[in-house]
Amino acid sequence: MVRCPQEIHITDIMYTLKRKAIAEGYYRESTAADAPGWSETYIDFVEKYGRSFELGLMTRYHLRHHPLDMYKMAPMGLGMLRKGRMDLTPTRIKGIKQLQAILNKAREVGGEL
Amino acid sequence: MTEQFEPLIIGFTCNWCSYRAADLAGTSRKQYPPNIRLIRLMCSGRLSPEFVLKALQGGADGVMITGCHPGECHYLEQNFKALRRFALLKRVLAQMGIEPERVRLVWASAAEGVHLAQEITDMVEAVRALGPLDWAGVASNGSAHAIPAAEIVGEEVSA
Amino acid sequence: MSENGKPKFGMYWAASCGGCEIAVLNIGEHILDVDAVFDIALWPVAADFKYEDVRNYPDGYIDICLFNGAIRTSENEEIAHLLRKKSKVLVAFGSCAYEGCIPALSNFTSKEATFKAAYLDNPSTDNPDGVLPQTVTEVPEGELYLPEFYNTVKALSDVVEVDYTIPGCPPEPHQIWAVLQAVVAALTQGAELPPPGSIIGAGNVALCEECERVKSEKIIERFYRPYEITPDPEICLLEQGMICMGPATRSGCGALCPKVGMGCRGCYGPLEGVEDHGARMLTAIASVIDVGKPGESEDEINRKLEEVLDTIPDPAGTFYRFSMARSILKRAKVNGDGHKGGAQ
Amino acid sequence: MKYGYYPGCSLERNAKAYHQSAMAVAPLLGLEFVEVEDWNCCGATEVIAVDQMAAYALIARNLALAAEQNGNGHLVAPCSACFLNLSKADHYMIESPELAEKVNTALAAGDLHYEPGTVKTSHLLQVITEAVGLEAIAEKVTKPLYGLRVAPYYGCLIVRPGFEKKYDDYEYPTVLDDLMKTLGSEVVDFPLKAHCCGGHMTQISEPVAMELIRRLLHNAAEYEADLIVTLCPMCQFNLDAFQDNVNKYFGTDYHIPILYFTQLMGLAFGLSPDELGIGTEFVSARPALDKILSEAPTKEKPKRPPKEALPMPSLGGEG
Amino acid sequence: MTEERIGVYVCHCGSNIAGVVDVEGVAEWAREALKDRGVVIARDNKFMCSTLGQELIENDIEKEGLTRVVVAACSPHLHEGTFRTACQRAGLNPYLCELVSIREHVSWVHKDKAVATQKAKAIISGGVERVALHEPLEPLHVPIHSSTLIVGGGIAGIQAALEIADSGYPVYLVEREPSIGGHMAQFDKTFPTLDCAACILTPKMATVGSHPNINLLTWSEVEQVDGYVGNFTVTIRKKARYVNTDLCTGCGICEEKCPKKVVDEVFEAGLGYRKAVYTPFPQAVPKYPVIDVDNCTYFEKGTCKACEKFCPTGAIDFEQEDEVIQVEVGNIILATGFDLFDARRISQYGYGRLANVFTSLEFERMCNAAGPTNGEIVLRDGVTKPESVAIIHCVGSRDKNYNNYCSVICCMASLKFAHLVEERTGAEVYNFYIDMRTAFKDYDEFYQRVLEEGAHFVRGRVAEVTDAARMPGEEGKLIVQAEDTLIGKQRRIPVDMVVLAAGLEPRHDSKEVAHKFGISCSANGWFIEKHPKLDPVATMTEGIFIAGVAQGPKDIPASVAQGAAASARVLGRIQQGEIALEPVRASVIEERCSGCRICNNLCPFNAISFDEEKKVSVINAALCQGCGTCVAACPSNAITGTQFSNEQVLAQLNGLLMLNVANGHGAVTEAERVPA
Repeated sequence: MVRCPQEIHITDIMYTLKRKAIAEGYYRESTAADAPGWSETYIDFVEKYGRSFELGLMTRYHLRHHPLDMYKMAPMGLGMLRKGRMDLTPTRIKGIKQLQAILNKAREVGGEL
Repeated sequence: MTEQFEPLIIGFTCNWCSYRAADLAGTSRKQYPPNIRLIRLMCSGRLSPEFVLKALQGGADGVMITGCHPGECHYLEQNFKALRRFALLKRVLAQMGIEPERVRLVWASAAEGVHLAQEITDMVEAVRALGPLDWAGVASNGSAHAIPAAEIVGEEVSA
Repeated sequence: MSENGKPKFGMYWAASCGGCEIAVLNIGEHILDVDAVFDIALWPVAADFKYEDVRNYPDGYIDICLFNGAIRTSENEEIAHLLRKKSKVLVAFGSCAYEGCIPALSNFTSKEATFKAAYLDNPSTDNPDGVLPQTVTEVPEGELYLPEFYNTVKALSDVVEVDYTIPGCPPEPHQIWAVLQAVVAALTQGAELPPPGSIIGAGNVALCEECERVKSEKIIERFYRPYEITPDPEICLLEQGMICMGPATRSGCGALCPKVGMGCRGCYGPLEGVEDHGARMLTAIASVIDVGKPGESEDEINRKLEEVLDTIPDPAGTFYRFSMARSILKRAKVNGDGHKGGAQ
Repeated sequence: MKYGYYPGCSLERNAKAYHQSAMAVAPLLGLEFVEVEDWNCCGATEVIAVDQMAAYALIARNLALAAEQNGNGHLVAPCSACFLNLSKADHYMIESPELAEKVNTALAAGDLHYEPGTVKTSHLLQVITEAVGLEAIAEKVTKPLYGLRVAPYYGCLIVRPGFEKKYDDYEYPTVLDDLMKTLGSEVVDFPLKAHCCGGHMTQISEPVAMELIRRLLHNAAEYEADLIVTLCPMCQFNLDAFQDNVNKYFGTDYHIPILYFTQLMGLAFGLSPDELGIGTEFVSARPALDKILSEAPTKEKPKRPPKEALPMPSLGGEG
Repeated sequence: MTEERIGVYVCHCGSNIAGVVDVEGVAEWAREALKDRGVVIARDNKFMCSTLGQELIENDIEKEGLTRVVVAACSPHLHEGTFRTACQRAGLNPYLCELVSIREHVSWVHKDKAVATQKAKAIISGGVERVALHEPLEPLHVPIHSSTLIVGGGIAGIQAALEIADSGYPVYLVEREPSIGGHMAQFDKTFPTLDCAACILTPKMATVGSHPNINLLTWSEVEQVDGYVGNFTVTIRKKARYVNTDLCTGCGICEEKCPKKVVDEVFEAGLGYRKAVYTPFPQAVPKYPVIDVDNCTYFEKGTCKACEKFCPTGAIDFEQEDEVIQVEVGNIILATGFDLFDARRISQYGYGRLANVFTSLEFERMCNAAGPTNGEIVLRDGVTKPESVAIIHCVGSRDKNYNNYCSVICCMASLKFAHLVEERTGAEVYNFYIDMRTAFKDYDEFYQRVLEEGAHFVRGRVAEVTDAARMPGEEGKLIVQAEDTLIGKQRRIPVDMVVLAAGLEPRHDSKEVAHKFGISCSANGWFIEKHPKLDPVATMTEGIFIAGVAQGPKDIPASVAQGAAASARVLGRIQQGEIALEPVRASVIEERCSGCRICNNLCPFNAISFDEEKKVSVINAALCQGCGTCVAACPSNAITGTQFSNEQVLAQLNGLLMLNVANGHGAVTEAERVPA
């Protein structure tokens, strides 16, 4: 929420700081040191399929970052499958190549604004 | 060596802000080209478009209209009227084939002597670059000092 | 006066559409009185005269000459001088002679461009060899001459001294008749004519005075072209955003256009002491645009202002529709290939 | 009214109930939603956290597609994250031509182009409350949710202001409250209505997420809400799927079902729970829904305050 | 070609001008080259402004019969007056003298002597052309009506009224509410001295009420203002009180008997109740009550009339109607005060939703011994004393989302609150501030004092006030969340009561009021003074002055000072008896006006009106300030302006164009000399 009397968009500044922290590697000292890991895993899936994929996301992220916590997530995962709230296979969009091209170009253009 | 062209600019100032800005430029010895000659009005709102047309037709190469900054008008809001007229006059002048650089609107508070001097300097240079207007020549023969059609703003309207 | 004692009447048609001639005929049966009172000394549209005849008249032979049309060619100018010499009273008759009118709108462009439009680009023109008017043309029989086409259209008063001016495009018949009666009275009963140089057959205040629409304070948010709205029949058109030149234009026509929901075009020309009809209307209209209040940012104001002004296409052509030849600048500064300044 | 429809990843699966109920309710309100062909993920809160330009390009592809596919340029997103991303990207592209140019350079690599400002993204709630309007909705109510105490939960994304989509009152929104009242339910004050549900923190830092979720459940419980109504898949997921974890984590015992406002609308319109995906929530809504009364509860009129009490400020502004 | 005999005087100004401009050369040139433009004499002099210089002009006027004078020297803003008076001494109308600047605009800004000299010549030739067309003008003398209208019965208006009335001149004091006193009457104590507001205010109010020179019009509003400085006609609506003030003794029985109790949103700031027939507070001036028709049972249902039954003097009059009166005044002082920022707008502070969040004005009433709680500081339940109180500063001030400006009084008011809480409840007090602003006499000392009393100060803008408990100790409390920027930590402070130091806003209708009186408002809505430093109580409209918060946020001392200042200005005017107005004015040439009404809306001073009879526009010379905007706008040249007529301006233009700087050598060719 914006409560800044100078109308500064705090959330955007937070994102900017986060990007910088990741870029500079400061995040390691943070309590949310895993944030980048999560973000990157997430982005990988988006880049690969064009859409996010909870099952893959959670399993891969947890295997990589906290294998020991897997058991915590397991029951929920099962629950989600049971309630039909999770897919076993990701859906890939038709224009995935196009999307990848766009993202690559974007990285090439790059830069903060 | 050919002598460089010295444009003649007529400046209209309001009594309260821009004329005093010119005074201030003087008291602070801020140099600017001598090509401008000022006429004092009470307010930029007094400026009739005829003054501008007459100046251009009578031999001036450019006209600078000056007044208090919007919202600071000595007469509360009359410079807004000057602003409105200027906006419309600009369009008409464009259709008359007069380059926009030749007629300018400049706000200058009584404290902005330096700013005004700078504006004058810029304008003199801009008009110098354009060359003489020589309206007498234009009126006697429309093709004098031809400028490319592209530079003349103005839209085609079907009747 | 001539042998039969009748005063001599002349009427000439220079650069104009001919509407003025029709307007004279529109005085109706009075035309017979005109015929009764006057001897026609020159009236190309009504009777066959040759310039030669006129040249042979003694100076001042024509008692009153109505000159309609602007000075567009060397012929127009030549005849203007001739008629000046041959007429006691020379009247600039109608907007063209008075201030250039529609022909003078071509002062927004150049002779070359006008030729191009008329003789080359015009879709209905068949001119495979791209022939343009020449002042001199060699033919086996010898040389043919055409008058020179000027780059700038001038008003009659730019080339000769004018005694009276009857404004209007065209002048209203009842005004014409009133003037003719006055002249007749002067010629027959020796009545006073108005001081030379004055504008006759028109009022001395702006059109609004004879316009019946209700006028109140003016605050205009945007402008509309006639096809965009159906104006309220009671209220001032300008207040409804329709451009009406009435406030800056001489009365005399009876506010015909506003009466039928069309803004005044300004054909009766500016008021006394006004040097530039267009500039007057420009400043008046701009002054009442509802943009710019203390507190608003200048960018904001300029943005809004441009939006509003975009609703006035071709401002110059609108404000100078009739008066270009008598305006301060008289013409646009254009290059040879004649960019059109926006006027039609 | 016809709208381009951007479901977003969640609504495909995890929040299927949201999608299902939205689709069930829409026609009753004369709304037609046409899914944007081959849309991609909006990047949620993640892509922007790593690469700004990629994030905007990712979003812009959807805008470009939407602009291409549906004429009127109206796009509706049921997910708050998608809604924010889509409208935010568009806004910043309008604001900064430089950004717009860069983004379009990227899009060009996929033969796409997006003219900033051509697509107007609205949240599903906006479309329903503004475009349709409460009166029209009231007419459709056949089974009012009498006696059901609802805590309206907006989450922190939909209200995020800073540009023209400034949503209702971004500090203390009330549209959802009004909508719920229109459905006949009783709306409890819910001070945390616009606070964060923890988002992806559930994955990144459990303690943080658990606490954020606990606060919300606690606050709802304090005000004796039968259920929490949401408008964002992420909020629903965190409060619902993690409620069990929270109870374990803090040794609490919350059983507060979390439903989508579209599900409650469906019920009030007389649709069956199954048509609305009710039952796919972890914390079953049945017990809460069983409380719904057949006719309006007789309101015991508020007992007049003791005479020494000072009057509350009148609502509605001055002047 | 003119018949005028013009004298040209070129000043050396020591070497200030002569150092760059060939002064003798210029004079010489003017004598020769401008002969056919009417110049009969051209002289140069070391110092034209010296007595000698002035005598030079005077002699020539007398001996050579000059009819016009052009002085080429410094800026008109320096010596125009000097030379005009010189001409006047010699019997020449001062407006026939033109001063053109060849110092500020030539010798001080250019170095090239030839070009500077050339420009000086051009400027002089412009002056000559112009002055030839000048007309003799007489200043406009208008009499000043000796009575004054004061709008607003707050402390500023009261002060102004008393100052003027005590000097023996009549005053009409118009107040919208049933009683004068304004916001100050609502306060308990005043900072920093803590003397009780009522004790210092009510005596002044009483004096106003009984002053022979003050005509007090409460429950009244100004409807219309016509006329101009010295001669305003003001139309005032006296709203029906439904109480015959000739019979009413102010005994208060009606109020006592009235069965209808309503929340008093105005005087009690919504914290207390009043009856449907009421006087806002015991010491109200005048003492007469008013009946609030929106809440009176009789006006709602047609029965009751309890007040009428019990009134011992039969003063209740349900048939009474609004009365519209007109008064003639010479000057007007606007002291219309402020509205309090509506704290509901900042929803995260919970005002209106969370019972124990109060506004500063509510709190003032609470502290006031005559207020709803008899001065007890209690929670909304009316009994519980708070053990902890948070005071939030800058509520709605210094915030781009609401008002960007500082409301000036809140810091000190908050300190006052802190002290009062401390003193009366011993509760813990937390002040949340952005910056402490305690300028002015004894203010910062007061701050120190409150610090010593143990009030806490947290530097940080409050994010939210909530009743959503999160941690132990928060249950049942209001939690104030803010970042303490001095320790760089988020803090959650549970308190029983929150006071919002709401900012000051212009009256909701200040823009309409400004328009009614023909003055201007800032974008926010504060009235704009003639000069922010050197003329803070006058406005651009002659005869209209402003005082108090209406001009911008300020505290009581400043408001009183402005009230006094405004009245001093008015008294000065009145004692002059008449005022001379610059004759630079526009006027309509009736026979040329077509009544198109283009000009009607262009004058911010309402000088232009429309004569429905003659169907022409009319300019009131006394209201006209001479800007000339209407002159430039008139589509049929029916408006002319003295001293700046088209002819005069174009003549000057013509003169300036006669010489072209193109050849920078100062040489004047024959061609150039010929007028364009």
